[in-house]
Formats: sequence, structure tokens, C-alpha cells
Amino acid sequence: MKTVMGLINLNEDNSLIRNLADRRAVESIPFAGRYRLIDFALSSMVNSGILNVGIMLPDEERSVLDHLRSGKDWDLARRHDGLYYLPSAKVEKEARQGDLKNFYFNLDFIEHSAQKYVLLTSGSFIYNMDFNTVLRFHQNTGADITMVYHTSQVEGTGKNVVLETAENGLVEDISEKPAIYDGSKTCMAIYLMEKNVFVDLVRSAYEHGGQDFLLDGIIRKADEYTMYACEHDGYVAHVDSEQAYYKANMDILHPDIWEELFMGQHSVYTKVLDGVPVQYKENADVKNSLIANGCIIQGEVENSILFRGVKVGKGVKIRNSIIMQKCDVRDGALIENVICDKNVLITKDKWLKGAPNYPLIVAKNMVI
Amino acid sequence: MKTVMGLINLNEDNSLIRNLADRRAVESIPFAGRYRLIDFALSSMVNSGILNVGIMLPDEERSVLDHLRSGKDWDLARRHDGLYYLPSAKVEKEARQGDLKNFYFNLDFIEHSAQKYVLLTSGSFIYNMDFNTVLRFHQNTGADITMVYHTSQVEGTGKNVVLETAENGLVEDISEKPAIYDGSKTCMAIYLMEKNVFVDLVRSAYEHGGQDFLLDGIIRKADEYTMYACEHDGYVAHVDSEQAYYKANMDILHPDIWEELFMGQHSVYTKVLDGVPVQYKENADVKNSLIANGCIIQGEVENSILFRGVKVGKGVKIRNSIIMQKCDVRDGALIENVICDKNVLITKDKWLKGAPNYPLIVAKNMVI
Amino acid sequence: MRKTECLAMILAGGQGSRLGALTKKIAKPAVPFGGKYRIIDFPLSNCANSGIGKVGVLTQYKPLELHNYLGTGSAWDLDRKGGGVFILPPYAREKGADWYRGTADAIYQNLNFIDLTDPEYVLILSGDHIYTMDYSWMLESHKMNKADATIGVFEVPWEEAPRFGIMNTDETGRIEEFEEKPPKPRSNLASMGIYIFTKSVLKKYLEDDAKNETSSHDFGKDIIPKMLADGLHLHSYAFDGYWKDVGTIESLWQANMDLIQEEPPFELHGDWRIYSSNPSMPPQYVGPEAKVHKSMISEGSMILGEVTNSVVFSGVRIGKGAKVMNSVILPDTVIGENAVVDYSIIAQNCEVEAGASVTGELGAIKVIAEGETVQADAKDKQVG
Amino acid sequence: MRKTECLAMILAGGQGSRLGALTKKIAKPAVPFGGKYRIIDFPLSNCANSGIGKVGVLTQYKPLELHNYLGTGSAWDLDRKGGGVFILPPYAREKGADWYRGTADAIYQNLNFIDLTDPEYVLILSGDHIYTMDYSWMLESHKMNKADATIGVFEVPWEEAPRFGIMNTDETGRIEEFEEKPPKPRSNLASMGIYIFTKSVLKKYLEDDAKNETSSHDFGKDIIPKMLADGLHLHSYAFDGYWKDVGTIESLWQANMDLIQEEPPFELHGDWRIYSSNPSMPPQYVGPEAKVHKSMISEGSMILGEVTNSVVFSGVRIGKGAKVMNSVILPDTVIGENAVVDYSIIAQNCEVEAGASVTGELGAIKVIAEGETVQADAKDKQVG
Repeated sequence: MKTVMGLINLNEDNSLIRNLADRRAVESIPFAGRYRLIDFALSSMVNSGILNVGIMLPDEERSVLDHLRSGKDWDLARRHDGLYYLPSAKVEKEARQGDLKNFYFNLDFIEHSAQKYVLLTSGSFIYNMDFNTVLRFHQNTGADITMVYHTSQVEGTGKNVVLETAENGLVEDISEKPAIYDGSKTCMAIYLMEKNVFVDLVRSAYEHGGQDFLLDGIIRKADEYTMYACEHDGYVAHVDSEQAYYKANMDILHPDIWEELFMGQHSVYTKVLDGVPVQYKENADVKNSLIANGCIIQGEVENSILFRGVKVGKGVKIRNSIIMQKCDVRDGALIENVICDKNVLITKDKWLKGAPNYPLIVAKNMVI
Repeated sequence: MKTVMGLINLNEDNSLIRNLADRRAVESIPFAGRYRLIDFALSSMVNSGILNVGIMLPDEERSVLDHLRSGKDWDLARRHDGLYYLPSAKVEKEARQGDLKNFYFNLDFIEHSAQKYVLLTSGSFIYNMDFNTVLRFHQNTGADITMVYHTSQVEGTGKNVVLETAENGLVEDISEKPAIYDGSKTCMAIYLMEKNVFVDLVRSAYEHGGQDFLLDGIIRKADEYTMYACEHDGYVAHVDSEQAYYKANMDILHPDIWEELFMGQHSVYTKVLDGVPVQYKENADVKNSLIANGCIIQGEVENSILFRGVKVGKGVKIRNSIIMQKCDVRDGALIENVICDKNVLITKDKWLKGAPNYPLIVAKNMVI
Repeated sequence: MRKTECLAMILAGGQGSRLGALTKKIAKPAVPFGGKYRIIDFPLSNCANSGIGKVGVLTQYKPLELHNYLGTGSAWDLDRKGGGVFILPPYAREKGADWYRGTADAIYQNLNFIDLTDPEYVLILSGDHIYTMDYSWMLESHKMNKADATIGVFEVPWEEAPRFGIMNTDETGRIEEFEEKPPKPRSNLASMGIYIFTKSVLKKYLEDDAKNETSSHDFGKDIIPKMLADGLHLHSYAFDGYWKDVGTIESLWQANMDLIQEEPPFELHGDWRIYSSNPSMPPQYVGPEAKVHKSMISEGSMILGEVTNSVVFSGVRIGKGAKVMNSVILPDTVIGENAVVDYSIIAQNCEVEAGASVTGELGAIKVIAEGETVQADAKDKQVG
Repeated sequence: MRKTECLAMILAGGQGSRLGALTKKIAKPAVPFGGKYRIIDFPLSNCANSGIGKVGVLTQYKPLELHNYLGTGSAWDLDRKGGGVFILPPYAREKGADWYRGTADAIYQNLNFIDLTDPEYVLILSGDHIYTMDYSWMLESHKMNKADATIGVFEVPWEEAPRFGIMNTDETGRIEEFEEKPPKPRSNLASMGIYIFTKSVLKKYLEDDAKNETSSHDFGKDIIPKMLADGLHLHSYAFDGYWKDVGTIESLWQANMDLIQEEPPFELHGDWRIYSSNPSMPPQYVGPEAKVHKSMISEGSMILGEVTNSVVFSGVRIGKGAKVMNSVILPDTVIGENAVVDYSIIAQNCEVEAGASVTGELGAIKVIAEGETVQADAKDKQVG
């Protein structure tokens, strides 16, 4: 994979996940007890042997810079290649919306890289895959552009890009649909192509007034390029709404998904915090939950996810909830169907309850 | 110095240096054959033992991110502390000008750092100093705020902050002057104070409508705080105009300044490029010049500075000029009183000539 | 780069034979402790947090395994220009290789490493103690006292004093006398085996000691008494936090148990971070029928059974119906369904099969060596 | 992290006694070359550029000095998780320390390092050759041919062939016979001392060889002939760039001179970067009266005199009126005013005093050892 450069596009639409993406990029939303969404795409790249990764920064870049920093925790603090930050085009005084302009104004970096291929991914999908498979598929089919899809097993709504392909993977149709059905081939926003194809595509789409890479680059140009799609048959989740976020977290409580995502040959890397192992006290009672290091537990926790450094007081009951980093739930509190953002303090004996299909979201740093 | 955090403020006014600061921050202008301006403040911090450095990014952040990257070449790619990028406040939808808002919206980071003191510097001064001296001075005087100044030896124009101090360093007056005289105590934009003093100063200045750290934070509040100033008596240059830039580069051709800045106990670090030693061919003729690794020289070079990877063809004459990275000066060209930005190609037999006090500036990537 | 002011040398030399089966495949400093750490994480983290960036680790055994664990030192933020972690085994020299014959000889054999670094002070540490300490304060005290050597001391109960090296000091803390295991101690200040020496003094005494055929080449037995006899200025530096020697199975087990008290005597959650090489594992999963009390459990573990009064490392699987009590389970070990583990230390990559049981007792902790399998019907396969 | 597919082992063992005064204080692989490099920069950079992230460096001498130079390996971008540069001196083991008795024995003694890494292939390199080569192509060829071992070969002039180990191959490149220094060579393909072995095969042959009392434990003399005799598949991999053994003073001097030809046979400016530990020095200053021709000069030097046909390392001072010709000046050396240096190699931190002269001649290059001072009136102080 030293012939492939990675590009992670941090440009996820935050309109359906606004409460969690306030002053942070969607891709830096905390997930599964210790990760941020971007960790999955980035770790898959690193594990696949990609040595040069460009991060297409969103306008809200602070949370991304703060999470990735030097790239050292992903082994990407390198002298040559390694992690590059590619700023968004805002200072270029460009009024157009969409992600295409960010690619266009960073073509320099892409053209000057030493690698032959570009692998472009989104930062808001959860998966753990080996991109070497995609490269081999790409080389075998001789495609101009290779996409990766997964087969949806549930019906759902939200913006989805759905493919129709021939048996050999040749893409016959690609379109954005408002809903997906069981069996839909849903695009994972992973594109592999030669660098010159990528550069031509971006340049031509942008210079003809395009705004969006997918719509104006891929879909509009589906006839000009030979596109193939290969399937990824592992676990996939796309975190583009609060419901999707809650569901994907709860998915991790299935031991087989936990095993597949995290305990296989390839780890998922994230910022290292050197937390202490979880301390279970006398009255701790934890069932079907994911508990991250640094937690101290004196109460009950069920069907929930506790991020690093959460404190659970005596007599506390936490159910069906996601409690992010450094929250402090004091004695006697009851929490059900709640998402607590970072650093929330729930004072003594407070009750908070959302609905199973509509979790209550408590904003960062709140005191309840 | 592990009790001190560094902050480098990249907010230099670029109005007098626009030709060199087009699409790059003033602080990332190349200097002295292989450096960028910011390297001097940053290296002094690293050499003084400061382990935690925040870079206050300018709007034009691309050139800064690209130069510093992970911070590894400055030994700042660390797991804890190390280099932090603090984005400018542009996304905060803040209409006010000035640098104060950038401090204000990054107070979080500063408050949460483990260090007791804040050392704030600019990124556009050239010097090589040990900040331990400043810390000891600060602790001995019991000042709230300590500044560093140098005594000007030449008269000059441009915006300068001039101090008047008592014999023991107590600041009696501080003001912005349009000109300086021989003997003026000129402020080097280096401020040391306790973190809580810094936070209070920024918060109070910003929340009362201030825009500029120096004007609204330091000068307006000179009566509220005890300020002391200590002198730095080594070489100092402030690169705030094209003339100052040209002069400071030419200063490095004095072997004593070259020795003092670069060959003392403390090195100046920069991005490592692994260039080959300079190759002098048969007809090379180099006099009183600074030549960086990666150059290949077949012609004449006099009173000039050649950055890394410059090629000088046969019969070329380069005089009183600054030729930046990867320029290619083809056979027979004549260049005098010129500043060539990066990657310029001077084709065969071309002549370019500026005036000694008004160097001709050739923009990046031009073909002449 | 700044010159190294103080170089740390960690004596991690012993074969650790008192740790028995735990040191079969790894050197003593690499023995796991406290749910996610290795013993050497403590002195290394103390160094990093104290601003000491260059550390030599002197080990006789399994240096490569230790090197592999330490890597570039980045986990401890010690991968610095001009700094770093250096593994120093006794290696072959022009005149052949010598084993380290004592603590002083180990340092003596590495004098050229010290000379290459050229520090003003040398901090000498032991590799088998659990504690957190800011060495920079001790160094400050060494400099303020203008001492030739400063020795870390620790108040022990009077009745235990005869088991330690005891310092008799004057009221300023200057050491007047050193008694190794005195039957009738005159003080209860025990040496912690932590020394700061002014480098030039250390070098001279090591060189003299090396020439002395009758010396046992030990800091406590030879170097310190000689310095005192010569009238050098040796100062004590008192430490009063948690400090534990984990050189035996029982003390290692006890130190683990100390961490899971309702109020642990030793706080890992503070600002003084203990760094460790990170296994990149997800948060632990605790199953629907699990019961976990009074325990410490690390990342990547899956707990489906009961865990009480135990320390469980990363990547451990505890099956349904299994009971783990009063035990320490090292990384990546599997405890099968309905298995029982009590008063035991189970090393890495073991498997206690479904229904098997491993039970020791207080004062006779059972140890299962790395990679072993304990079958349900064959308790006799266990090694003590 | 991905498993290491191919582990590199660099044999940097020899005392380098043929390099005389240059290896008095440093191991041979650390000898400076080409204005800013050390000899070991070449195989290390080749490894980094070929995507090989884990490298063992086997050295008998001055391992700490080499360790200090290599640091964490970050200069070569080898400070990776699960990778890195490991210095492997012969260290003391349970049964005492052994010197490396030959190239094969050196690898044999480090089999546990190889086992810890568990690669599929092992690349064995020599530490005293200057060349650039993409080992990943050689590895590709090894895998395609399903070879047990692949040996890098190099076409030498027929008349020189009798000085080399010569491979006789069939038309596919498969090695049929290996002749060490054949008086009447049947081929001019010489072994470069670069081997890729499939790990399992290598391990078996090293273990067998170690038991063989009569073996000289050398790859060329023992392992390769034995493999051929057993009918294993050994393949050649032809290399046709610049390749130079710099094991002697004359060849080291010549390789330096090769770099300053009008058209150097060996291009350092290409995409294949040679990394080196960086001294953080400013661009060189060339004074008003300096004359520099046909030379290579590195950062941090100050040239006030004349330099012709020479290679000058970083931090060197050449005084007014001094003349340096046909020479190699290693880092931080001072050549005083009006001094003359011709056909010489002056090592690090030397001083040639004002007016002194050091002159050798073609075939008898003068060498001044590290740290020496050459006085104006005492030419006899020079060491040959």
C-alpha cells in the first residue's frame, strides 16, 4: 500500500446531528467509549499500510486538530509522508458551498505526493477493513474508479447513495435516495483511483461549476469513467444523525460486533490517555455495558456505554445511556435513555429520562 | 522551564511585506537559506526547555501547518504537551479585528495546561535567546508582567513599541512610535506572566471591547499591573517589511552574526529536508555568500543567500540577491538585487536587476 | 539540545528468581502489575514526569524482550532528541564479557555510557519498586545541600527496621552512619535504593571500587560506607508516600490487592500519570450475567462471569459462570466457563479450561506460568 | 500493527581495523562518508525507502556510540510502532557471552530476536557498502521465484572476478554453483553480500551450522554452499547501479572522490533520499576571499580559504589562505590559516594549526585520527 495515499474528507452534513456536533466536526464526535468517528477510517488506512494521509479539515477544525495532534498515536508523526492537514478553502474567498472546492484548493499537495493512487474516504463511517482488498480488486478489474459498498440489512431513511451493479461489480447506476431497503447496495463513501484520474475529476468538476464531490464529481461523471464497486461484508454504520449515533453505539454491546470491530488482527487506534483500569467498588453492579478505562463505579449500569474517566456514585442507576468522557454522576442519580456529552456533572439524586427512540441529549460541560 | 508554556502569536501585520506574504503567513516567510521566521522563536523555546507550545494560527494557516507539521523536527511531537495548534477565531463569527479574539477563544487550552507561567512571543522576530534568563528576572523582580526589549542601534521607521524604564527595569512608559532612534528600548513582543494574570488580562481586555493584545491588553493596562522589562543584548531583527527582510538576510553574511545566531550552544531547528551537501563544480566562484545544502553551483555568486536546492548554471552571475528554495537559474543569467521566491525558473541569459535599497521581488513559481 | 543535567540509571538486573514462573520468559522489570502496567513503568514514568529524559536500563536477562516492550520509549514520552531509553545488558567488550557482579559493578561497566552523556548528576534507581516520586525535588535538595550523594529514605515501622539498610542522620538530614540490617537500629529511616550522585564523585568511587578485589561491588555494602568513611557529604531525602518492593510473589500479589481497597493507599488517578505501552484495545465488555465487585479490570477484557477482589489485565476473557476471587489475571488469558480461580496469579496467555479450578491461599499464592493450560481434571499440572 | 513481513539484519560487525585511525573511537558503520552521511545511512535509508521498518544492527564494537548516533531511528523514519532500529551486540546470556565468530554465527546468536519479530523473510545486509537499492523489488523477485534464498549479484569486470564470490546461474537466474574467489571464473556475477532468506529455511540452516564444529560460520563459505548442495532453490537478483565497498582507507577516499566528479557515477539528488542524523546547522558561509571548485561542502562550515577536489563535512572551519586539495575533512575540524592539506582524510574534531601541512599521495592517503592536533612545525606527529 505504499503506492496509495489516503485522503479523509471531513465534510459530513451535521444537520441531523446538531446537538452532538455543536462546535465540533461530526467526525470528532466521541464513539464507543474511547474513540472519535474519524478513528475508524484512519486506523483502517494505517493498518492497510498507507503511510501518507491528508486530512481535509472542516471549518470547525479545532476539535480535529485537538484529537489528532501530531498523528503520533496513529504512528503517523513521520519525517516524510505521515499526517498532513489540508485546510478548508474558506480563506480562498470562495463563496461556493460543498466539499469540491476543498479538494480543488489542495490539488497541489495531492499532485506532489509520491503515491500513484488516491484512496478517498469519509470520516463518519464505522468499520474496520483492509483496503488492500480494494486495491487488488481495483487492479484486477482495471476500473478507473472503484467504490466500496455494503449491503443494507435494515430499512432506513436519511440521505443514502445506492448503487446498482452487474455481477462482476461494474456500476450500472448510482443515485442518492431518500430511503434504503433491505438489500440495497449502499455506498460507503470510499473511492480508490489513480491520482491523475482524481486530479482530472476534481479539476473538471470544479471548473465547470460543481460543488459536491459525489454529486458533481462521481454521479454526473458516471458515464465518463469505468466505475466498479466491491462489497465490504463486515459491520458498517454511518453516523449521520442522532438516531444513527445512538443505534451504532448500542450495536457495540453485541459481543460479536465488539469482537469484529476491535479485537481482530487490526486494532483501532485513538488518542492515548493513559487511564487507570476500571475500578469497581463494593456496590458496583454492571450488566451488558461497555466501560472504558479511568471509570470508577459504585452504582448500577445497564445496557450503557461509559467513556473514559466517568464516575458513577453510590445508588446511581444508568440505563440505555451513553455517558461521555469525564462525566460525573453523583450519588442517587437516575439516568435512562440519555446521551451525556463530555464533562457533564449530574448532581445528587437527579433524574433524567429520554425515550428509547428519542434519547435526551445533555450538552458538554452542563451541570444538571 | 517545565513550569512555562509557550504561545507563539502568528498575527504579524503583512501590509509592508505583501509580496513575500502572498498566500503565506508572515511568520512562514523563508529566511537565511533554510529557515522560516517562526523557527527562531520556536527554537528558543525548545532550547530553553519549554515542553508545551501553542501556535496561534493565523487565517492563512496552510503555510504554517505545512512547515511545522507534527512538530517532530522541533522535538515537539509528544504524547503529553508538545505542539498544539490553536485555530484563529474566524469560525466563531466574530467580526472584531485584531489578535485578542484569538487568545480569548483559546483561553480553554491555556487554562487547562499544567504550567504556571505563560511566555507569549511573536513569530516574526529573529533572535536566539535563553528564556530561562527572563524567568529568573521575572521571579527576582516579582513583576506581574515581564517584557523583553533590545536597544536599537540604528534609526528606523515602521511601527515600534518603545519602552521607558527605571534603572531596575520597572516599565515607566510604553507606547507605539512611528520611528525609533539609536538607543531606543524596543519591545521584542516577548511577555512572561503567570497564567492567571494572562487569562485575566485577556478576558478583561476582550470583554471590554478590546481588539489588540498589545494596545488593549498591555498598553491600556500598564497602570493596573507591575511591568518590568529585561534587555536581550544579542542580535535582533524584526521582519515586518520587505526592506527589513532584505537587511536581516544580509546581516547573516557577517560571520559574527552567523556565529552568534546559529553556532552557539543552542541550535536553530527547522524542517529537515535531507539535502545533499553543496556541489561546487569546475567553474563555481562563490564569495561572501550563504549556501544551503542541496545547491549545485556552476557559476558566480556574490553577497547572496542561496536556499536549499538552488541550481546555478554556467556563466550565471548572482549578486546581492536572495534566491529561495528550488529556484533554477539557467546558464548565462544575471541577477542583481533580487529576491526570488520559491521555485522560480530563470531561463537562459535573462537579466534581472533591482536597486540596492529596493530589491526586485519575483513571485513563487514564476518562469522568467 | 540542552545538555542532560541528570541521567537516570535503573538497576533492573536480577534474574527475578523469587518471582518464579512469572519471569520465565520476561525480565523482572517487564512483569505486569496493577491491571495494565509493567513494574518498570513506575520508575520510567517518574523519570518522565520529573523531567529526566535520558534513562539507562541495566538488565542481565532477556534484554531484547525488554527492548521490544520499551520500543522507542514513546509510550513514556522519552523518545526525545538527545534522550531516550537505553537497554544496557552486559555486552562483550575488547576484553570479553562480564556479568554484572553487583549494583555498583553494573554502573561501573556502563561508565562509558555515562561519559557519553556527560551529565552533572546520576540518579540510580531500582527496577522493582512501586511508588510515585518527583525526582526533581530530590535533585533540587541534592544541589541545595551541595551533597556528594543524596539517598532516598523512608520511615519504616521500628520493628521492621532490622530488615533494612538504616540511615542515622543528624538533625539537618546529613547522613552520619549507615547500618545494613542492624539488630538494634538507632533510626527507622530505611534506604529506598534511590541515589543521586554528583557524577565526578560517583565515577571516582566506582573506579576505586572496581580495583578492590575484596569488594562485593554493591552500593549499600561498599560504595556508601566508603564515602561515609572518607567524610563525604551524604544527605538523606525523606519520602512519605506509598512504596512497595514487589520482588516476591507474595509482595507482588499484595501490591495488586492494595490497589483495590475501598480507599487505596496509592492513588493512580492523580496528576502524576503512570504511562504504559498501550495495547490499543476497546473498552471492556461486561456481560448481562456478570458480577464485578471490588476489582480493577482493564481494556479489551470480556467479563461474562464473576470477579471479586481481583485485578484483571487487558484482553482477558472470563466465561459465564466462572468465579475469579482474590486473584491477578495477566493479559490475554482465558478463564473458561464455570472455572474457579482463587488466591492465584495467572500469567499471560494462559487458559484455565471450562470447569477447571486454580486455588491457592493467603501466604501461598498459586502461580500459573505464561502460556500454560490448566485442564479441568488435572490440577496437578499447575506449577507453584 | 501489521506483522513484519521482512526483517532486515545489518552485519556491521567487523572492528574495521582496515580503516585504521578512523575507527579508533567509533564503530565502522558510523564512519562519516560523502559530506554528511555515515556509512550505515545507506543500508538504513535503503530499508526505510523499501518499506522495511524493523532493522537489527549487529555490531561487536562500540555499540553504545552507535546507539547514541541512531537514537530512536527517527532520522531514517524508522521510529515506528512495531518497528525501529535495534543495536544487537553480542551480550551475556545464561551460558556466558560469545563473540560473533562469523557472519552466520552473528545471525544465529540473534535468532531469538528474529523469532520475537517472526517475519516471513529475513534480509541480510552488509554494513560497509555504499549503494542505493530498492530491496522491495528483490523481495518481490524472491517471492515470485518461490526461492529459499535470493542473493544480490553484481557484474564485475572479468579480470576482477577472481577477487569475488562468483555465482554461476542458469538462464533463469537460478544459482547452480557458488565459487569463492575462483582462479578461472565461469561467470562475472559477484555476490554483493545481500541475501534474502525465507525465515524457516534460514533458521534450520543456522541451527545446523551452529552445531558444525568445522564450520567457519560464514554465509558465503558455509551456509550458501550447504544450501546448494542440498538442492535448495537459490536465485540471483542482478543489480546494476553504483556499488562500492568502503572497507579500506583507499576505497573510502576513492568513494568520496567519486561524488565530486563532473558527472558523479552515483546520484544523491534523486527521489531515493539518503537520510542521516541532522546536525541542525545553518547554511555554509563562504568568505570574500574563498575559492571553491569541484568540491562538496556541507552545512555549518565556514570556508575562508581554498577548497579543490575535496569533500568537507559539517561544522568545518577552513581559515584564510588555507589550501585543501584532494582530501576529505570530517565534521567540526579546523584547518588553520595558510595550512595545506592534500591527499588526506582528517577525522572529526581535529585541528590542523595555522601554517601546518598534511600531505599524502595517491595510493598513500594520510589519515589524521579523531581529536588530533597537527602543529605547524611537527609533521612527524601525524599518524599514518
